[in-house]
Amino acid sequence: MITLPASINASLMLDIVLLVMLLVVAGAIVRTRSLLAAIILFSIYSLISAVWLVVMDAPDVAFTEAVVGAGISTIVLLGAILLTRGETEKPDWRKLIAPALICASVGGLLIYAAMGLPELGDPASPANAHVGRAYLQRTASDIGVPNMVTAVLASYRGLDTLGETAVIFAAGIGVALMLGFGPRSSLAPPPAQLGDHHVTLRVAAKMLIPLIALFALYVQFHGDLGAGGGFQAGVIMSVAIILHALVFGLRETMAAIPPRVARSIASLGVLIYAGVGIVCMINGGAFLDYDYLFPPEIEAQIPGWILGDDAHAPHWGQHAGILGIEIGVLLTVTATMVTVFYGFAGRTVDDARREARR
Amino acid sequence: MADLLASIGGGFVLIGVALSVLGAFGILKFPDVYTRIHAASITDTAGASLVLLGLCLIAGISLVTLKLVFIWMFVMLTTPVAANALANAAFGSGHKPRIGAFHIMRSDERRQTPRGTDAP
Amino acid sequence: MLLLAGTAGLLVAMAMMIARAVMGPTHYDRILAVNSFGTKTVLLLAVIGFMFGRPAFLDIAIVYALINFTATIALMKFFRYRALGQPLGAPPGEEGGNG
Amino acid sequence: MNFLATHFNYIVVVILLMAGLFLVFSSGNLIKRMIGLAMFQTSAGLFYISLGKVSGGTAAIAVERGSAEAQALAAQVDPAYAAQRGFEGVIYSNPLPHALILTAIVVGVATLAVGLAIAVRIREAFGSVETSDIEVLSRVEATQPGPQA
Repeated sequence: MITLPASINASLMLDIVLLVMLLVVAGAIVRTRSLLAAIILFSIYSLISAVWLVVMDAPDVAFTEAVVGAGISTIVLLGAILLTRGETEKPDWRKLIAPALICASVGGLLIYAAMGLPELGDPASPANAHVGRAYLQRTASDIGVPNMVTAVLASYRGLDTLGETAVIFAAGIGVALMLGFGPRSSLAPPPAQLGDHHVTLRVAAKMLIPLIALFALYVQFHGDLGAGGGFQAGVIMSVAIILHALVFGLRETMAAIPPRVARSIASLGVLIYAGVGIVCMINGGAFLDYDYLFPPEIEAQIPGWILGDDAHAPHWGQHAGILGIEIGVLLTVTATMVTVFYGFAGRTVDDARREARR
Repeated sequence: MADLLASIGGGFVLIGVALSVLGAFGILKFPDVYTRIHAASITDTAGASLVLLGLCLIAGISLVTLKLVFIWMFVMLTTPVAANALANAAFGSGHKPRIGAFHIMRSDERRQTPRGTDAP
Repeated sequence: MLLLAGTAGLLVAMAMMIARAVMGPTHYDRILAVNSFGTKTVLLLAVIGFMFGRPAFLDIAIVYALINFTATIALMKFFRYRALGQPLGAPPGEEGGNG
Repeated sequence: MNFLATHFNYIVVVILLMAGLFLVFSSGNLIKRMIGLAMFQTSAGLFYISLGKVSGGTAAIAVERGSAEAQALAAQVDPAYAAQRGFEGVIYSNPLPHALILTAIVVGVATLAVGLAIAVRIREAFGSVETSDIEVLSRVEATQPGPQA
């Protein structure tokens, strides 16, 4: 039994090293005065936490964190400092005393409170013993989906996820309302300079964008078997679209996906999600109770070989329901992130001045 | 046989990791951005290739091998492109190298203020 | 055991990248450090997937290898053009050189 | 000392939370504050995931019973530990916090974008994203009616 101590110690070692790295990077973010440096360091921060999440057995979360941290949040922050011209603050040490005292005392209290928490990895802790254990034991018979995170997210707590999707949609609409709906000024190509070709980037992007989109679809439809699902696929897909806009220009992307279409798709996603729930209600179940998604006479028509083995209870309603709402989530997340990017990238400082003069 | 392959694979992983560490050391020690890009991009691609080859040997032939090959392809595609974009950004915005001549491209002499220095 | 040593080595390399990113005299050094950190993260994810006996985790490494450079391109556009929405030019006469 | 080993994650998470909170409180720059808020959010996620970890566990993606992978995973667990805790076969970590934080991250980036959009509009209205400048400017505006009013 050499594997046991090796694997457990390795996990603990990785845990501690990564957390120390997180501390170092967080300290650097607090210390730096340059906003750009803070943004770059923040992308490292979320990258380290993505690896840490894998070590902590949360590959689904790591997926999301890696894509959001590597792609979307960095780009959104960059767009914001472009529009605010990246001013740096003037630190005055006397103003730092009160926040430091507050944070130190709150932190001390929280650490004191943390002493009462069950130790890390305790299977009998309240968080793991009751409802978490029940999800683990009952997913196979209730839902019939190997990925229990997807089962909890999409089926057991489907109403909660509907709320989250609606929040994402509302945030996208909010950004669109505040920053405008599309390009305001001429986004003309930059004046040609000697050596200002980006052939390498254009070719590489042409090769990569379809691959990223394809991978997003894989993550989407693989979500109930392995790590993945609508949220992850949505952010990956939006990174593909944002990459297209970065390399080929916002105009070209907006010709392919006009802002109006992006907003409609975002609302369509929420509608699909809620629609699945309403179909369940029409067929006699509760809202989002996928067991009632198909009426029994239709369910009897579905041939058993589609899933490949007859041993499991079929759970057609659950499979179809999860697929349906995940598609809704995919559409909403993708379209919202694209709308947000359109808002930040389509606005320029000149537009704001012109608007203010009017 | 499988054990032998796994040991050889582990050896490859170690060599690749050693290359990565050497590259990281270069990034710490080299004098300016351009030389650091040089250190990073070469060791990253070579180290990644060796590590992924080693993992392929450990995995044997399966779906996992295919995924590893995909990772290798994507790393080989994106890392050099990112290095290119970074060098382009540094050179195009007038960041001067410590070593060698900067005024190779005349059009860059027009620029008075170098951008991208530490205070934006 | 070899994989464990490999993990430790990658962590050392990542720590060095963090040092460069924190010190980095210019922003280009920081971006370089993030980039190189990303490549090492891909490798680390692949290795720990094997070490924990769940090679299915490779999907995360794949997605990171795919989108690693998106932020780098955004930063390049930030430095060179001060705008995110402009197209990157192709040399005149190239296919797709209208942009 | 033992406490430090078993509760290390919680202590680090609290320090990270406080680092984010300190940025939000101390920084005058709105963008920097949003970065602090995002850090706070990520760290809160780390806390949830720490709570859901089960020692000897693996990711909550079921492997088929009796398959080679399941046997390999079950072999990694100390039999004495499994017997004492009443586990059999593969041990999985708690999927509930994963499902919560997964959605929270995406919601987090969407709300981050909203906050940044507000900061951008404030910059356009007041010409600055420093809170000290904004306070001065808004006081001036409150006392003097603007030209269009």
